[in-house]
Amino acid sequence: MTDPRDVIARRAAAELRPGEVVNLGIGIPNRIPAFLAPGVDVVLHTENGLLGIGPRPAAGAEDPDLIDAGKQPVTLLPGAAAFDSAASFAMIRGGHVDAVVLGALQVSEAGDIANWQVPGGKALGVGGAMDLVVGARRVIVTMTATTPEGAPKLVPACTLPLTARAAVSCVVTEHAVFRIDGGGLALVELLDGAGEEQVAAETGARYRVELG
Amino acid sequence: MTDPRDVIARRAAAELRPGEVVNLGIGIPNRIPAFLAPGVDVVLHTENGLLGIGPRPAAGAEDPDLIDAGKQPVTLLPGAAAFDSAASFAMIRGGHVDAVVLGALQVSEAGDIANWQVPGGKALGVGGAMDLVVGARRVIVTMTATTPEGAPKLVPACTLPLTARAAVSCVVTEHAVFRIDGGGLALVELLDGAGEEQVAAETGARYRVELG
Amino acid sequence: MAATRTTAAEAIREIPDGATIMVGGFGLVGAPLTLIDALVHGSDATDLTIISNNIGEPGRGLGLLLRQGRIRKAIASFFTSNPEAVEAAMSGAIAYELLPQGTLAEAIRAAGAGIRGFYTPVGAGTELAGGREERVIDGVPCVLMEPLRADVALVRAEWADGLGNLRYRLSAQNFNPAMASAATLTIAEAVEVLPVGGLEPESVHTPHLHVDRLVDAELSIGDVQGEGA
Amino acid sequence: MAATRTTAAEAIREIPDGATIMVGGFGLVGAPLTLIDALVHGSDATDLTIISNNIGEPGRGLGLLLRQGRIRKAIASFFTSNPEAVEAAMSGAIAYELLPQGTLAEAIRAAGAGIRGFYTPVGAGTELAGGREERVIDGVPCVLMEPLRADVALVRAEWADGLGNLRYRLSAQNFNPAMASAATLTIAEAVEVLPVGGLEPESVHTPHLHVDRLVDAELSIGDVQGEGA
Repeated sequence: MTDPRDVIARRAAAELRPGEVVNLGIGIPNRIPAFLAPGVDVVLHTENGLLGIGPRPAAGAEDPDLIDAGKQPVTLLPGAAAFDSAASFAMIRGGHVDAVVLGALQVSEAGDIANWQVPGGKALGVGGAMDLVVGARRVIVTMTATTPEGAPKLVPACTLPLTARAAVSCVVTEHAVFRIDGGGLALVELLDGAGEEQVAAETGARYRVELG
Repeated sequence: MTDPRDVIARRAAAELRPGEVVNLGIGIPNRIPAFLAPGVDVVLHTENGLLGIGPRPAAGAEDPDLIDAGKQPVTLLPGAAAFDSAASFAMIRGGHVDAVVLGALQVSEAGDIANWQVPGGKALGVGGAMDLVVGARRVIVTMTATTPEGAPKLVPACTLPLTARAAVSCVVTEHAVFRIDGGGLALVELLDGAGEEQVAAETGARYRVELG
Repeated sequence: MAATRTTAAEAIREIPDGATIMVGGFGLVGAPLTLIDALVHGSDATDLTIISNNIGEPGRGLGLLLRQGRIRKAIASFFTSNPEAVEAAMSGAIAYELLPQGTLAEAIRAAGAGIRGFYTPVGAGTELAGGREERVIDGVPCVLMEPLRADVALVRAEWADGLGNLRYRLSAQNFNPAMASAATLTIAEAVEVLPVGGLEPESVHTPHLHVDRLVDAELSIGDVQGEGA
Repeated sequence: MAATRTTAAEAIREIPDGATIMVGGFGLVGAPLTLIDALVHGSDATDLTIISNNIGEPGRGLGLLLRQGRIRKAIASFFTSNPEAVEAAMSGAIAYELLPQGTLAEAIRAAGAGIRGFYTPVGAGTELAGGREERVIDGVPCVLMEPLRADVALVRAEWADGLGNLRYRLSAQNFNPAMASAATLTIAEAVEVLPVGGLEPESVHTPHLHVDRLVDAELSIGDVQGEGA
């Protein structure tokens, strides 16, 4: 059986178009580059100040000045650029990043997202999450359909502290793809053999069905 | 007889201290470098994006990409930096330029300055004047005491459109040096053989006398 | 998205009537002379709003566009470099707004940076505040300035790489980097286009995500000196 | 004014009790490790306010200063890199403010740029707005963010010249350029100090007017890895 995180990453990868500037959050989104179709060369942006990052370096070949926002060592592709944090977030907030793919704790049917503060207890780490969901042209959320306890993460309204309102345009779980627009949430695709009833059972939000 | 503009430029030069970052306006301030004492190497900033400009280039040696804010060709000294307009005005507005020396049409006893719009008629050119007088730590005005028609330029209150309020710290005319602080205007020095009565006759503003 | 290589004539054709266009340069230094020439001679887009530090000189650069009557409104800090622009503004032939140069630069940067407004002390209490909201912050009177966006930015760089990363030379930078970031469609001309990888990562002034079209610069200042004389 | 060459120990002695200090770096990358070490081991300034993306790691970098009880307040986007900093904030041992990373960077830049406040859409309607004024601009809810200034900035560059012009390397730039511009006293450490003229004018990231003290960087990341383990 495929790791559900790979199911999600593979499908999220299909949301990206060649040449787009994309910022990938930590966790599932980091698996996306492995699933990009040949010729779909997205340009990876990392909010700590790089555009055009390449594969992970070989062990021992890390450059200590070259990390991504998850503090992992990276490499640069030819044509990469390096800049400071103020410039990097200017790019993000200014709408120059085509898509961000990131995880979430909850997404509401209006596209609100909560992804920086875990239930019960202050996380005290927000990093660039708020900037990215507000600024990126498309916000693609990759998350399992439910919490480990089985609670739906797609909810009528977020109960956790918000990251941003009406920001998410697409949600990919291990069982389904949803799109969100002014008209609300739409189930547009079933994944990995899941059925409509299963998706209904693990989704707390109202949604319409627009399976192609 | 010395050109009054040189009297002013020579005395204004004495206001500058070694190593200070200074922005010089067009006209009289441009004569200042010739009057700097040996060892008083100020660092010249020009708002179109250079720090560390040197002497005018020899004829034929001009670099078309290297001009000052008056659009005159310049050279760069070793250690010079070039940057864009937003960064340049960030330096100015952020208080990183120690002094600006520039001309004025009127200065009031409260330190208000009018220097961008000539009487009768819209000038429609303000350039960086407002930014410089608001942002520079010290604003030194170099101007003749009166207009060509004999009207005082140091006035109780500016009648021309303002560049900024309470911005000027020092005024150098061909006959006198005035300082301006919270307590108002003070005559601190007579220049070029001028007497107190002459200065009084050509000054419209109230001032106290603090000749050293 | 990396920039598309094209010609000035092709790129300029994308500009519709009524567009707001930012044009880089301080005077003619750093001005996108090739693109301005294409706009003047190879486009009939009209009713334009121009955002630029200067509106060219009489019959040179943007001064030609002005003579063609294709400028509806101009936003600048220094109309006086072109007496014909001053005359057009005074007579009502064009609408205009005069801004302090630093406010102009910062408002353009703000647009590119997703900042929706900023308080600056510059211009507060003067007629260049233009009736905008004023507020005293920490004892300092400030003006609330809105960002300045454009449909199209025309910029010039000394060096580009094949992706559209840009690097400017000396005082030819001026408004170009901010403008490149503040438009829906950014068209850049470059004097020299290097292979991808030809610019050090830390030496890129404008990353290619800001650049949509890249063309070869074919005119330099010497070519337009005295054009209108 | 060009920077004064000095030692980390000398420069750090200028920091008084109660100072607000900005510290560059994203994690330890680009962090002024030499200056932090001098602050931790060669200064007893206390009651400090720290503005930095992270508050170090347990027993490393600023994490050591935290253990010494010398931090009164911390402003950061990512306390979670140091569980001890989270614990100190939660228990009330230190005051704290959590800001979105881009708002933190922009507020620091604003201070250096003389901007007295700016409206950003980031954080509007969330608890990180921190009770600040919110305003809908062009239909977008925004927060009014104030500039963040400091008494002292500690930054690190890869290259400097003898005047204090700075150039950063790759992702070690991060918060350093903005912080260098936003403090009354900016102390920079540089890995390599070149002769004056050793940096191209367009390659300077931080012009020397922002730098007051210049010291040699003596520590690198390898030297502090595992320091607190």
